[in-house]
Amino acid sequence: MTQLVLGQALNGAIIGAMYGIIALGITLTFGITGIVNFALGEFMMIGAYATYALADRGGLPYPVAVVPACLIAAAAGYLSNKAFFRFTRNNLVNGLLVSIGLISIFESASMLLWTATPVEMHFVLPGALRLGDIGLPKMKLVVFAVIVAVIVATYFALARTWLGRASFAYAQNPEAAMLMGVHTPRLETAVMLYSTGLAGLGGALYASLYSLEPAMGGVYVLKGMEAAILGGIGSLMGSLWGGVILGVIEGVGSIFLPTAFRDAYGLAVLVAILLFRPSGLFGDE
Amino acid sequence: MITVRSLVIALTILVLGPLSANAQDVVKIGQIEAQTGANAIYGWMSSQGTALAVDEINKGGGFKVGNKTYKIQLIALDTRGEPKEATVQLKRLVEVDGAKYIFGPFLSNVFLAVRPYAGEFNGKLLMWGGATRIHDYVGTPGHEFLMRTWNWDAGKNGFGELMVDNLVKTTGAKKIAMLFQNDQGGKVLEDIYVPMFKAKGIEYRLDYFEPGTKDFSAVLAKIAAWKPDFLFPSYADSYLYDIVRQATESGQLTKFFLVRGSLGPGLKNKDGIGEYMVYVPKYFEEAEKKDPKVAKFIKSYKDFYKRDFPYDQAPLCSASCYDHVYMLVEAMKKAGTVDDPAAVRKALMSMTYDGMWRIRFDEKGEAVFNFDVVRLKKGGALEVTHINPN
Amino acid sequence: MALEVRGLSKHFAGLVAVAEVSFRVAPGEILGIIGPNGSGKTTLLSMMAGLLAPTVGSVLWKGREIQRLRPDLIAGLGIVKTFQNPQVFAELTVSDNVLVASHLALKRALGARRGLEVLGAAQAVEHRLAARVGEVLALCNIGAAAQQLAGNLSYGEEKMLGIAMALMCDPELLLLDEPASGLGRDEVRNLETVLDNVHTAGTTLCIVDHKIGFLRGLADRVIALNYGQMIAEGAPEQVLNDPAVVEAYLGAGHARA
Amino acid sequence: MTGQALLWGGLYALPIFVRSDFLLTIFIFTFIYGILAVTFDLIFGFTGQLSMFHPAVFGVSAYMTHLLAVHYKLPFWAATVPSAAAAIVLAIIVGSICFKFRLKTFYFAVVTLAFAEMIRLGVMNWNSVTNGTLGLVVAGKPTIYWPGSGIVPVKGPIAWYYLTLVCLSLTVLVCARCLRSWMGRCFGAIRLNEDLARTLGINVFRYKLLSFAIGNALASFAGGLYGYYTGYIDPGYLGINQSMEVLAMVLLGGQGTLVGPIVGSLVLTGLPHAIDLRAEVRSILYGAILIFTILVMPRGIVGTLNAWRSRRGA
Repeated sequence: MTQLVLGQALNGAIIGAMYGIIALGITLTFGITGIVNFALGEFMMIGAYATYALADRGGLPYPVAVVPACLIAAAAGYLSNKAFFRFTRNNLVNGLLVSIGLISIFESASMLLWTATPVEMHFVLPGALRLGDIGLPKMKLVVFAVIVAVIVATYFALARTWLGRASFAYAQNPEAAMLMGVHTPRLETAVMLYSTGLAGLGGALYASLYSLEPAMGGVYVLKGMEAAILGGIGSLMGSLWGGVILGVIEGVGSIFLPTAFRDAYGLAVLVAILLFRPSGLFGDE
Repeated sequence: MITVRSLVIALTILVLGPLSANAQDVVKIGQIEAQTGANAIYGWMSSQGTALAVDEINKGGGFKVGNKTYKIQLIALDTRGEPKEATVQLKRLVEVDGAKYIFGPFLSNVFLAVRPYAGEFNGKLLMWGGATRIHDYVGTPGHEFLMRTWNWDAGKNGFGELMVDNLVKTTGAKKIAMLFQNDQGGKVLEDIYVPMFKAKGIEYRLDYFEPGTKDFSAVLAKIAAWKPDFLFPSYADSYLYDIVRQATESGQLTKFFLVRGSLGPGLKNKDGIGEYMVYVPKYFEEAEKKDPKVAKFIKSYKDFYKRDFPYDQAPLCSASCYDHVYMLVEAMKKAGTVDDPAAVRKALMSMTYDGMWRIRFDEKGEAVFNFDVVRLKKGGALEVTHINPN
Repeated sequence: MALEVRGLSKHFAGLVAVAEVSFRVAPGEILGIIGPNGSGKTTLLSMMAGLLAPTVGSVLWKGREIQRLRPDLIAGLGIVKTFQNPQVFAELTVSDNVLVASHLALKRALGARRGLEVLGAAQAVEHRLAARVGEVLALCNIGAAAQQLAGNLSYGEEKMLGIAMALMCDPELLLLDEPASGLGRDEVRNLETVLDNVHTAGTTLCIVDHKIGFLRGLADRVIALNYGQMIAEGAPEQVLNDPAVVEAYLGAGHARA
Repeated sequence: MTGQALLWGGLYALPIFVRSDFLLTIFIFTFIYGILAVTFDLIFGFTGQLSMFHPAVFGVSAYMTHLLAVHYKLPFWAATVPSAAAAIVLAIIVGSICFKFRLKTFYFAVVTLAFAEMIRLGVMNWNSVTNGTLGLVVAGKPTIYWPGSGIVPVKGPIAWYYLTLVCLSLTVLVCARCLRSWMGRCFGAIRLNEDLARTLGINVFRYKLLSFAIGNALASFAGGLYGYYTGYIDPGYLGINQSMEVLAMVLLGGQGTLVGPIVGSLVLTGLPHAIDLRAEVRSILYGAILIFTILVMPRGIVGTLNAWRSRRGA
């Protein structure tokens, strides 16, 4: 039993990291530019299909295919920012509506390209690592490592670099930041590129674990949103922790309780935490 | 370009009242399927099969009934899987376009929402649906407009009993773990198979998962701890691939039993699986070589859609709808009318169509046709059994 | 005895904003509270209005402890505060702003019978309130701007509107946070006359200001704060000449030199 | 104002010219979703609370109305009352939790969404009562008193058209009355400046809760009507996408207005049936229209019209 629970705790943490990378994107875009990009799941979908196309159809080795896939997602993000999102700054709900529109556009576009029938990439790194009764697929461990590395790197980069300081200055007070000489539109673009690129990476990693379908983005953006809120909007490490907590609770929860309620376990904990820390675990009051 | 065509037509008929659709020499077939959205797989494929058949027939100059040659006009609408959309669309098809033959729906929630309206046109309408829940209504009084185009696990013509017998006889399975998505399909499978397992004294457990789940490791681990002989997973490909992969990857569960679903996941993980027993309406990879009709179908599919042929679960929808269009045409010829669905239905009930499948309808109006049972062994060794209930 | 403050203190993460302040406000008087910036005047006022919970000490209103009550309840008891940097409902017209402030008046007038008002009954009361709005605007002489959007007002007008809204709650004790700051000379003179009228109409005033000049003519009594402590109390002139006060202010003066 | 009179007059007169079941059905759905949109706007557009709880109330009341009618042999209208009561109870529980803990914007939205999801999962798995994912078939019809013919069931598009239109009108009427009263003033004050509202003696918690309760109570009728009109209820009623659809209606039509949500509802219900293209292209176009409308008219159709009119007036 302990083995079962331990195994699912680990596994949940890995799945949670996937939520975390989306959460990071949400936190960055909202925390820094005040834009709600609820369509991040679609950029994840783009990254996933791009990886599939390049690695499976194009015959590139998977690690090589990931990079252009992220770039493609980021490019899509850049365009949608230029075309739509930048007009929804600090207008949470209009951002939400634009996202709804984008979701419908991207989903249908990928249906035109890839059809509704799911596709599955060749197995990049098959087999599992066995520790006693616990079996963890090797690829999952790789995915986990990559995501944690990326999020931690982002954390330090934003804490140390000019861009980082600029972004937080911007988040605090855009006008002042403008005076300080932070070129805000450029910053906005940078954040948008990065967050959608991250989503693309999330998708690329996703593609190595699960089968793909055009509607895949929906679930993850919700989980990402929950994770971001749980960790506290604006907190980078918070997004990782939020995701991991969510994943672990879902995993362990469905060991002891019916699987049909899996999503409810995460939500219940989310609510409970928000009541005691209204701005998330790591969010500042 | 937003054409307000439908609205305009509607406005015109307001004055005249619904047109009696003696549309010159065109037979209108309406279709309500989810072509986009989360549950689009079935609807999308079936609408492809229909479109393909209609295109072939029209290119071939249409078909003759009596001394008149008819072409088919297919009006395929996308319900997005939303009952609300579908209700409006069906009304449009019947009232504005005057279609008397409706293909679809494949989704039970959509069917249940459009049923009352369609019922108002009982005898003046023929609805070819695949939805599981049509089974509860087809052949009952007031539902003579229904034809169930899909085969059924339960009942004397069904394949469920046969599959389970087969399983028990050949493998001596005693413990079966079911893992279904929590939706109509899953619930219906429970209603059918739980009693069967009980009757056969098979020990079973049943877990449901939220539609949209991609990672099953938790529930699979839970199931593995129960040590079943076979895992009986949910059928939609979007889950099947992940379930089979994750179950075999961790080496916990390697024997699978599927009554709906496709061979693809098994083949993909052929080195991981112990055994993979699946019901398939047709094992296309094999049939393509043996049956010219199938070969022709696959070829024209590729030409028409400029796309590889998806050999997986999907073809069964497209192929069967493809056959159904031809079958409908045959029935019209036999009945000698295109305007009287009741007569056409009578003709259908008394005929057997010999297409890619041998299809006939039982007394209730449910399709009965031949299917294959495929057993896949570790390493990819295949054993196909052809079964023909006709 | 209208209001009594007993040993009121407020600590923010180690920093002491207000320390052991005690004083009383007699009915009908005008009490001034002075002190250099950061001496804790605003904090003190916020605690009196229930916007901040004191760390220790109590505020009594007619002998009843109110320091733990919600601000809206305190307002209901007749203690209303205005904000230093004016707060208005920018998207509403000036008169609508004041009408919103009629909430308490309506509550007092109708009580539970407000339910009927939804059904269009009790129109009379509504009309009376509308009339009252006119009076208040006139009193604060911003009647001219009645139909403007509050967002388009000048800083001075916004402050006046803030006072008008406070008056609409017809308070017994009106707490004014630096009403004169940022106003032009005529605006200040105008403010003085308005406050004078309000006072003669029977409202007790408690006015915070950092420069004594404005209060000299107005206040009956003045309290001086520095670093959160009360350093002097008495008639304006007396407090003004109090060495401690002079030091507090001139300290800043030396720094400038 | 005249515009409004025209709109309502037009709606009530429409069936005189339009007999098409197809077109009337679009309007019937418009009205039912209109009720949802208007009540959502009361909470969101007027009180400033981005609630994602509407689907829960919509679904629960649909189930309750039907189940009560069946098990206790109640007529439709009698069954809607306890459903509304249940909606109020739910609203008060969820609302007081959220408002007590001062949850705002994003956080409020996510927590209400969380509650809605949990309720959905509950309904979905409570098989003995809700029949789970298989859903319930609703055979009954609402009845009305018709002079001459007495109590008659509501059948046929025209009857349903007027039934739903009247329900929508009543909803709008109730909302308008509340908003024109002191309640409306409090809601506005809370939306615009909570702290100021507090110092003016407004009990922010109470009025947020009031708005939330009224909105959800009225929304519950939409659930009952929808279930009876489509004749089928399933857990999909409680899906998140319902929230999104209603939100889209309100934003598109114009938040903070009572007519806007109805316009939005009409546009989003009618639009998909006005585009005759192949499925994928159609929903691409649909998305594009959503985006561009909101970018061109950030305050929604009606909001922009009003602004334009007042600018011309001034």
